[in-house]
Formats: sequence, C-alpha cells, structure tokens
Amino acid sequence: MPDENVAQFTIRSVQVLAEDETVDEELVPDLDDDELLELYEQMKRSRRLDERAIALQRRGELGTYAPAIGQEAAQVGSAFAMAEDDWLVPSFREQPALLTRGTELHSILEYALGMEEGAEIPDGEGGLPPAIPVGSQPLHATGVGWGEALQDRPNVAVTYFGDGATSQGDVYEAMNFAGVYDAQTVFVCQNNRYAISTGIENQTEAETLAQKAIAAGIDGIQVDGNDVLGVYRVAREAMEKARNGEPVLIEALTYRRSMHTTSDDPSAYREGDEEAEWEARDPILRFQVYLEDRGILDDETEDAIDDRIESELAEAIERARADREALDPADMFRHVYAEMPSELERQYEAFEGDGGGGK
Amino acid sequence: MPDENVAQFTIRSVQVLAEDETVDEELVPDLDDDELLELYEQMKRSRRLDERAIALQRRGELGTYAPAIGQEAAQVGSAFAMAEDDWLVPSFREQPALLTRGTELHSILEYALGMEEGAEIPDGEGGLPPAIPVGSQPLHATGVGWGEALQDRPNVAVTYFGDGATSQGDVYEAMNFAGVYDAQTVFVCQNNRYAISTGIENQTEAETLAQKAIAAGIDGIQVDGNDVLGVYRVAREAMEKARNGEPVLIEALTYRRSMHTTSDDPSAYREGDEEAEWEARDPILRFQVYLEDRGILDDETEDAIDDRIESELAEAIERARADREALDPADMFRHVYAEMPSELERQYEAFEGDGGGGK
Amino acid sequence: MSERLRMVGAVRETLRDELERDDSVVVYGEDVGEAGGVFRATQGLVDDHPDRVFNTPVAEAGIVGTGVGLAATGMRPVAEIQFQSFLYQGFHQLAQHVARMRSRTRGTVTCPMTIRMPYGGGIHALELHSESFEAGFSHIPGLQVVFPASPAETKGLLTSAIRDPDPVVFMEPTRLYRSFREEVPDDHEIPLGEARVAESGDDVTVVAWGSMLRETLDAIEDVDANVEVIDPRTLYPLDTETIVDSVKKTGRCVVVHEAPKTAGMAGEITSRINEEAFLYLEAPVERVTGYDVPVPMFAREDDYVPDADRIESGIRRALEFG
Amino acid sequence: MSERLRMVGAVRETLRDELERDDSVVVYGEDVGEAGGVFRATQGLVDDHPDRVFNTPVAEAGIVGTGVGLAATGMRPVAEIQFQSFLYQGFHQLAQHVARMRSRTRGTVTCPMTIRMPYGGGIHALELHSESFEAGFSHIPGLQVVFPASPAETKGLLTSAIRDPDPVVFMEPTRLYRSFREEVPDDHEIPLGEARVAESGDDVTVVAWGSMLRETLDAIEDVDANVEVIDPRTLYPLDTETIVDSVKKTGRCVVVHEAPKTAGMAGEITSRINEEAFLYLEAPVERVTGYDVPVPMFAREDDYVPDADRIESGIRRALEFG
Ligand SMILES: Cc1ncc(C[n+]2csc(CCOP(=O)(O)OP(=O)(O)O)c2C)c(N)n1
Ligand SMILES: Cc1ncc(C[n+]2csc(CCOP(=O)(O)OP(=O)(O)O)c2C)c(N)n1
Ligand SMILES: [Mg+2]
Ligand SMILES: [Mg+2]
Repeated sequence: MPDENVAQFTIRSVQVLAEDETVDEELVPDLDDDELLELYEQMKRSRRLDERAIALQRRGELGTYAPAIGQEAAQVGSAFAMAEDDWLVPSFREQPALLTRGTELHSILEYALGMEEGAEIPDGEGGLPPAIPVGSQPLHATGVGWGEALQDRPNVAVTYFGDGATSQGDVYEAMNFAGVYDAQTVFVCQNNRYAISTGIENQTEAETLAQKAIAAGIDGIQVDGNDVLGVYRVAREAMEKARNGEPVLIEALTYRRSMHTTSDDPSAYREGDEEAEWEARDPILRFQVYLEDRGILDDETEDAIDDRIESELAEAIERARADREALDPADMFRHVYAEMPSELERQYEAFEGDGGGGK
Repeated sequence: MPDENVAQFTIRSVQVLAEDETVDEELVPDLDDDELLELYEQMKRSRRLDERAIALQRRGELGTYAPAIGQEAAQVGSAFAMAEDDWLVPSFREQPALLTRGTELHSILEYALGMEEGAEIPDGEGGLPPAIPVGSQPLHATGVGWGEALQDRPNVAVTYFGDGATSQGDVYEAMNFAGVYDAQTVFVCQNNRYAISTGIENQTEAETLAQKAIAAGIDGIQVDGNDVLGVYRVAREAMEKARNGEPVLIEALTYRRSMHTTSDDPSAYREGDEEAEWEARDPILRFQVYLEDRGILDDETEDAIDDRIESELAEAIERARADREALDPADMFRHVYAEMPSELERQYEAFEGDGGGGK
Repeated sequence: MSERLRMVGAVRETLRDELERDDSVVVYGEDVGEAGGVFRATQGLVDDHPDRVFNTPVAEAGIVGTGVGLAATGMRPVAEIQFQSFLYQGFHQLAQHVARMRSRTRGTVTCPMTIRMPYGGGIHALELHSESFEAGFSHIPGLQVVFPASPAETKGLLTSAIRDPDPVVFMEPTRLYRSFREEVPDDHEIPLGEARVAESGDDVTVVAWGSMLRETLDAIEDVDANVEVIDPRTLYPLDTETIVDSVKKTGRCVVVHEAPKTAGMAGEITSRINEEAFLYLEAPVERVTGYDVPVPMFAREDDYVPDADRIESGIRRALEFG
Repeated sequence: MSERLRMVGAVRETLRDELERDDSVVVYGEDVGEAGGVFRATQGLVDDHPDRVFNTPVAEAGIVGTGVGLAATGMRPVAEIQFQSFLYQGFHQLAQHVARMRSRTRGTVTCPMTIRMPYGGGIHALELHSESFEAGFSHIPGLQVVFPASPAETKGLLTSAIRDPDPVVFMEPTRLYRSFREEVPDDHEIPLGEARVAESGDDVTVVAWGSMLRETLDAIEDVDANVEVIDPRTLYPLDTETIVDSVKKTGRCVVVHEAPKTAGMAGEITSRINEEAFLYLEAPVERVTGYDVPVPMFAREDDYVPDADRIESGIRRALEFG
C-alpha cells in the first residue's frame, strides 16, 4: 500500500516435440518404445474411427457424430497419463481418450447410433458417460475427485471440455469447488479454436484459457496440444499434483480440423487456408516422423497397426449394427428408476399393448 | 517454448486514507469540501438507517433486513463516483449506494416491509431493483453496459455483489460477456469476508477476488474498502475505463460488522475479537477523523447532519407505515403482464369475490 | 406480398423484418452470426445488421441474463437458445428475473424479451436435443409460451412475440423447420392467447400444438368421425374459451403433447375443461403424450414421441367411451 | 425409542442417524456447517462428522453438479439448497444429469442423491424465498418429489429418501419447521409413493401436501361434512390408487397447493381422477391454489397463499355442485 502489487501470476506453456520436429530432450517423457507405439496407435485408431464414422453417417447409417480429427494428441497424450483406476469424465468429442482408456469401438458406434447401450460404464470401471450439455461435466469430475479424496483413495478424475465450454459458469464453479475441496481432479481444456462456428476470439477476452484457473486459485498451464509428448508430460505432472489434492487446469492448444459435427459445414465460417495451415501441424504426422526418425516405427509395424485397426473397425461396425437390430425399445421404461413406479408401469403396459412402438 | 511464460498478471491494491490516518497525498482524489461532506453524510445516513431498521425489525415492524454496517465506504465511495445517468444494479445490502444515488429512505423501508413499492424505479432513472438471488444481477449489469454501448450512450452500469457471489458461475459469465462485448460495466465486489456464516477462506482458494477478472480477460483491482477516498479514486478510474468499453472488477476489502440479516446470529460462527478488530477499522470513524483533522467537519456541522438524518428518518418511517396501511393486496394481479390475461382476470375476480385476501 | 417459405425461412424473414423495422431489436445467441445458427434460422442477418446480430459465448445464463439488462436500456432482445434443454442453463435467470421484472418493480422496469428455441424430437439429434418443457415454462407467472405449427403462423406469432411488451418463450418444433413450405404473408401479427380451430368437427375435440398438430392432422384422416382440432398456439395465456366451447359441442376431448405425461400441459387443459364444461363431458379427457421417461436417444426416440397411430388410438378411446 | 421434536429437529435427527449409520453419507450445502443452516436443520452435525459435513461456496449448480460425481464414487450426497427457488441455479444439473444418469447409462451409473430444501410461504422472508415448483420437478422423469407434513413423517420420508437408490427432491415446508412438536419414532422408513389418509370421510376428498395439509386440516373443522383428506406425501411417484379410491367413494374432490394454478400439480391429479374415476365424479375437481402471479413479497404474501378460508370455500363449492 498505498498502491502496490499484491498478487502475481504466470502462465507457462510447454512443448516437447515441435512442429519442425525439434525436440527438447530435457523434457522428453520417460516412455519406452512400446508405450510410444501405443500412443501412436491410439491416435491412428481414433482417426480411422472418425473417418469411418463420417462415411457411415453420410450413408445414413449413423446419427450426428463429432469427429476429434486433429485433437488426437491432446486426448491420447493425457488419457495415457492416467492410472488404471482414474476416472474419465468426457464430453461428446472424446473418442481418442475413450479408446485410450479401453472403451470398445462398438460402444462408441452404438452411442452414435442413438443407443444408450453406447454410454454404459462397464462394471467396476471409473468413468462417466459423454456429457452433451457443454461445460456440465467438469462439476461431475470435481465431485468424483472430491469423493475419491473423502474416501482416501488415490484416484484422479480427468475431465475433457472445449474452449467454448470455458464460457459456462459451471466450468468456473467446478474449478472453484475443486480448489476449495482439494479435489483430485484434472481439467483438460482442448482449445481447438472453435465452438461450432464461434472462434475463440469471440468466446472470451482472456489471452489464454489456462488463466481461467487463476480465478479459482488453482494451477493453470498451457501445452501444445498437437504434441503428444508435451501433453503426456504436462498431464502426468498435473495428475500427480491432483493425486495430492491440487487440481490443475491444462489448456491444450489444438485445432478442430474437421466439421463440428456431421451436421456442420465449416466453410460457412472459416477459410480453407486456415485448415490447410493446421493440416501441416497434424499431431499424428508429427509424431509419426518422430518415431520413424528414431527407428521406432517402420513400414512393417505401420502396416500391422493399420491392419489391426481396420479389422477391429470392421468387427465393431458389424457388432454395432447387430446390437442396433436387436434393440428393444421398451428398455426406455426399464432404467428410469431402480423400481418402476406404478404410473410408469401402466404407461409401459399401454406401450406394449399398443404392440410396442406405441403402434 | 519449449517451457516458457506466455502470460503474466498482477493485481494492484490501492489505499489512500489508511487506518492510522496516514494519507497518500498523491492519490487523494480531487473533491471539494462539500463533496467530502456529502460522502460523510451519506455514510452516516446509511448507518443510521440500518440501526433504526434493525430496531424496527426487532419490534416486529420490518421483515428480514440486511444491514450494510461497516461497508459504507465501499459503497458510498463508488456510487459517488457515478455520473448522473449511470445505472445502479444492486444486490440486497446496498443501502449506502442506493442512498447516494438518491433512492428515498421510505422506499428502502417499504422494501423491508415486503412491499414491491420499495423496488420501483422512478421514471427516467437508470437502475434495477435489488436482486435477491446471489450473483444473478451482474449479468444484468453486463446487459445494461452492453445496451448502452450499442446505443452509443456514455452511461455505465455499476453492479454490487459480495464475496460469496463470486462463487456463482453467473458472475464469471457476466465478466466474460462484458469483456467480449466491451460492456460499459463496473463490477464492485464487496469482500466483507462472509457469506452468511461461510468465511472467505471456504469460498475459494483464490488469494484475491480481484484476480477473478483475469479469467474473463478484464481488469481487476483491489482497494481498501473501508477507505472512502481510495474507493472513490479506484471507482472513478474504473468508470472512465468502462465508459470506453473496458469493464473492470473492483474488489473492495471490507467487513460485515453486523449480522448477515436480522435472522442471523453471527456469534454462532465468529469470535467477538474479530468483530472488535474491525470496529476499530470502521470506515465512518476513519473518515470523520480525516475531516476533523482538516477542519472540514466541526461539531456544528456534525450536529446538523445528525439532525437532518434523524428527521428524514422519522418522516420516512411514517410515510412507509402509511403506505403499508394503504397497500392494496390486489395489486399483485396488476403488474404481471401489461395486459391481464383472461385466466388471471378470472382469478382476480375470484379473489375480489372472496372479499380480497382470498377470504 | 407474400412468399412461399419453410418454417425456418419464416423465422428468418420475421427476424429480418423486425430488425429492419425497429432499431432496438438485437438478435443474439450461439452461432447466430456468420453460420446463421445451427438450423440456419438467422442466416444472412449479420450481414445486414452487423451491429445488432451477435454470436455469443457458449453460456445460456449469460444469454438470458444479459437480455434483462439489454431490455432495461430500451433494447428488444431476441435470443436464440440452441436447443430447448439448454435453456435450463439459464433457467434461474428466466424464472427469477425475466418473468418477474415487471411484477417486482410494479411495471417500472419491464423485460420485452423473446427467447426462441427449437424443441421436440424427430430429427434424430443427440441426447437432450428433443425436450419439451412447456408445462414448466407455463407454470412460471410472467412468461408467455408460444408454439408455431406452420410457416405462416410462425411469422404472425413471432412478430407478435417480438413486439409484445412482456417476455415470450417461443418454441419452434425442430422437425417442422423444413418439413413443408406455404405462403407466408408479409407483416402480420397473430395475437398471443388466441387459439385456432385447425379443423372443425363435432364428434371429438383434439387439442395439439407444434409438431403434434401436424401429427394430429395426419391421424384424423384415418378416423371415421368429425374431429375438431384446436391449436392453442400459446399455452400461456391459454385460450380456454375456444377449447371449452368445442368440448361443450363434442363432449369428448383428447390432448396431445410430446412432453412426459405427468405434470404435462394435458393435465392443465383437462382441469380447465373439468371446471368449465364438466356437465358436457361424455368421456374422460384422453392424454396422448410422451412417457414418464427421459426422452431416449434417437434409436428409441420414435417409440417415445406420440405419432399418428397413437393419436388415432387416443381418439378412438375417447369416442368409444361410455 | 422416540422423541418429541419439531420438523426441523426431525430433519436434524434423521441426518444425524444416517451419517452415523452409513459412512458414505455426505451432508453439504451453504452454511450447513458451524452455523447449522439458516434454519438450524444441520446444527451440530459438523461437530460429530467434520469429515462428512461441508459448508459450500454459494453456487447451487456446483452443489448439485458435484453431487453427481460424489454419487458416482459411491458416496450418498445429501445436499441442502438454502431456499427452493435457488435450486433454479442448478436446474440444468438436476434435469440434465441427476435425473438422467441411470437412464443414460442403463443403470450402470446411478445418482442416489437427496436434495433437501425449504419451500413455500408463511415466514415473511425476502423475495424468491417462498416458491413451490413441485409440478416442474415432478415433470422431470427420473426424479422423485417428496413432501413431509409433520415431524414424524419427516423422519420416515427423509430416511427413505436418503436410502433410496434414486434421486429425491425433498421439499420441506418452511412454515412447519417450528410450528409444532410430535413424537418422532426412531429409525423408521415411510415408503416413497404411498399416500396417507390423514382424515377419513365420505362426502368429499381433499388432496393436500406439505403446509397445505395443515391448512386443510384446519379448514375442515369448519365444514359440516365428512371430509376425507389425503396427503400424497410423494408427488412423483404419485399414489393414484389411494386418491382414486377415495374419489370413487366421495364423488367430489378438491386439490390444494401453494404453487400457481396453471400447470400446477392439481391439473395432473385432476387428470388422473378423470381417467380412472370419471363415472364416479359428481362435481368438477376443485382447485384451491396460488394465483398465476409471482409469489408477492411478504406484505401481500398472505393474500397469495391459500388459507383455511379459501380451502373451506373450495370444499363448499365441490359439495354444492350439481
Ligand atoms: C449447454 C449447451 N449449450 C449449447 C450446446 C450446443 N453445442 C454443442 S457443442 C457446442 C460448442 C462447444 O464448443 P467447445 O466447448 O469449444 O467444444 P468443441 O465442440 O470444440 O469440442 C455447442 C454450443 C450444448 N450442447 N450444450
Ligand atoms: C442463488 C442464491 N443462493 C443462496 C442465497 C441465500 N443467501 C442469501 S445472501 C447469501 C450469502 C451472500 O454472501 P455474499 O455474496 O458475500 O454477500 P453478503 O451477504 O456478504 O453481502 C446467501 C447464500 C440466495 N439469496 N441466492
Ligand atoms: Mg472448441
Ligand atoms: Mg460477503
């Protein structure tokens, strides 16, 4: 006083593997070749899934689908840093993270077929279903991270959301609660520069999204989201902090290379130039060159990965179609309450009486 | 990159007239004696109103009442910095600001008597009624500041809220929207250290509340909220910025010296010691000594002020009682829509048919 | 003058006309700018009015809440919420402020705000894109709740909504956005609170709105009776008289809605009929509605939303009673 | 064992017992710690369970939303919302997640959360402290909506709510918190979804819950008829059978609630009676409710909330019809 600085904050930004393939060797995370290949394969698996899903949607076989093309490193790098019993709390564009955590391809396809079956959480696994309302799931992740702390368990909740989501009050509340309760939670904001058609410059005046953490008094850090090694490194550190009750916000700088969803046409609001620029920064390409340069990936391995993915996909598509065929509409009555209340039972009987399908 | 600082932020804190009566002469705002006396008188008016209101409430004459005792400088100093056509967007503890802006005493009392009459906004005046839902009104202030900008008018919206309110997502959204639309809005957060019983340390991990502005990319600044000169200075600057489309968050550090509302008993959750500590820092006392030291205030003026306030209060209480007596319950039907819909008209007729009062 | 438009075009032309006519109109919401909204209902508007058409951050409380302030300064906010269920993010601003500003201040501050949004099922969208909470909105005094069921009616009702001195929740049936074209007259207003008799008949009354009106009109083609179909068009205020007069004539009534049955608007309408045409009723008022389950994802959605067959069965039950 | 308690004491003892019985119970909300809540319903709990009783920041979306996560980890969140209308700040979390978690995941994730809150008028509090939006909550599939009307019932219903595998919105009538004491038995559960016949009679049925039940019991003392009074206790699921059986016997019915008339629960109950006891009805179902106006501030509140006189008039109208 009388006019003095009372608080100071800095936002760091991390990059390990740069666009031009230069590497900061000091920062390279300690991962063996198998692990590096797994990162690579998961990114490719997600990319192929998205491509196939878009094609299926175009043929009328799937509903609205939100591809994660371009964001694979941001998700795979961070999800790979999770421990086995950690919780994934995703939004609707989290194919890369889901696959990394072991969600089966057919589940993702069934979700895209409009089936609740695709949002089931396998018994004993920590995770929540994709959240459609933008910005709503970080609060759940805070609750999970708080609940784990209350029960003296070491597990962390990792939640994913976008740049647009940071405008929702819920996301701020989630970080603020996390700070207050030392929730074991990591907030991964994928700044892919767009919320549907709305560019990041229209979303906020904040120069970084990582600085949104400052409002909640928790740590915020930026990372090149197209650099899978950087993401892994930053995520790993964040998770260790979170495991000790220090929640962290990560802003992963990336780009949504494709449409918002299959109902969207980006040409209405952005230039092809911009897309081309980001094609060159593609996270899979960057990492592929890295692996090849180091002799970790060769043509043979590449082919094996591709084949594996294609056959898994073929199988998953078949399985999803079959499950869709076998779907029982009356299930909508069965999972509303643990026990069906009598009014619902009567509606259910009417439904069945009408021959199902209300006919 | 690879690991570098990309953004830096600093929170400043301002104080002009310190607790020990030292003054930073450089920072003293340019106010003449009459203006200084007006600041003083408004603080006293509010204090006396609160004291009388508590007494009336204790006698069963008023409903729940939220005194602003201890926060007079934070409000009077900032409201006094407003231009004539600026907008006041208050919460429920804003007697000092309301009085400074010209709201009549009997209106405030009528509000406390449970009458909507007390929330009327006189024709042609910019202002909104007290908002009861915590943190909900800053969004209105953003809308006002945005609307004024859209209409190329110079007016600013000034909204008041508490430390507790900063936990509401709405307050963050309000600042974020204000940043995006260059809203002519000043956010005045009175950090009075309590949200009912919940201390500020339970509200957030953030070390200052001013830093909540960083998340929205707008300016945030702290001020000693018990220093009416400091508050005026900081508020004045903020309003000039806001008039140019740069919204600002001000955190005024103060203390709620009395109960949360007349339904509250602070002894359940805080120590008398703490209250005593803050009594010594009382904003009115501090400013009184300042004025006396400079010969601006003498006993005679003091007495004249006190007499004026007492007689105004007596009149206002009488007026409020009379208005309460004359109140027409059926008015509740008359202001729901511009035109009464037929279903409501029928309810209204039934009400009147039952002899009013539904009897 | 008039033009053949789909419903989405009628929304757009109305917004365009009102932006043109009244400088205080502001159109804002998520993606309503360049992209023209996810249904293209605002396409092109920002080009002509870059100063009054705004993309907002993704924050519905922000959208609704800033509207209160905009309105106070004399603007006329016309907000788009991307899908009905996302209005829930701003529900508190709606119920605590938008609806109450007039009554809280005895008319000294008002909130002439229109909140438009697509509602209901039928386009196989994602979870939570198919809700219809009109009963909840109609239960909040101070709001008006409006449902267009055709392009021409959209024009008349939306024009009235925007010009109305009080807030309107304007619910656009998603699946009618592009389902058909019709002549849409220029500059016309349909008063809020007046029902339309869409089809005259004296055997049974069916009350339906939004997309369910279309389903009902389909359904009655297969019914061997004279069905009177009433589209209330606004659910609050509700034109009780038109409904009651019809039921006095037919003695039988079916109410159709997409929303879950329990605590839906069919209950309200049943109550009003009960109160005002009790002695005329020859059968219980039939409810053909969504079930008491969250609207399922789209693989099961068609089984949830009432269709012509279910409506037809409801009509038959009403006709056969007694 | 039992104890003579007021309703607020019954809430407290139930929370204490459940915290004791089940390590997964967490009690949290604004000011529920040291201060014991604004109504003192949680007084002392934090002393015995500092690790499971938490003051929260002032953020209802945060309270409701973190509950979803807490529940997923196996905790049993029992949240207090300070006044009913502030649940609106968390309405989206309630409708989009709490209510739907089970159905969205086919039962693989559930949300056994209880959200308690005072509702309704009668204590001359500030604006927006007197709402009752039970109809809106009952219209959201997946929720259960529970209303205690006495200390003993509070114990039984709240115990069931906390132990229930699905979410419960638990609405405590503010003005009954301290209005009377009664014996409250230890550890008892009242099944959700079962109405109680509070008074037997065969001339007319009155359905009322929460504080309106008390008003109704007052009102019938002045009515020269045998009134059957039914307290549904839970509005969803609603014990239709008990109501319908009563109306089949009496032929006449009055439904009472504080909430505004339009789209209130009286409509739903009327509909169910219509559907299942149509031929027994000798008079239209009477509605004695709040008006379609925002609950006024307290100077006019008593004129808004139905009282014994208005209920009595409603009963008379039902009795005199025909
Ligand atoms: C509460 C809510 N409002 C609006 C929408 C519609 N919507 C879906 S995605 C989206 C944009 C989200 O942008 P961002 O958070 O950046 O995520 P991204 O789509 O880029 O992954 C919007 C507005 C929604 N799903 N939920
Ligand atoms: C949305 C909402 N939640 C809860 C409340 C109950 N309540 C009234 S004041 C208050 C605390 C507010 O604290 P703060 O923002 O610091 O303001 P202060 O009371 O200190 O002026 C609470 C929780 C409310 N009025 N609105
Ligand atoms: Mg994005
Ligand atoms: Mg405070």
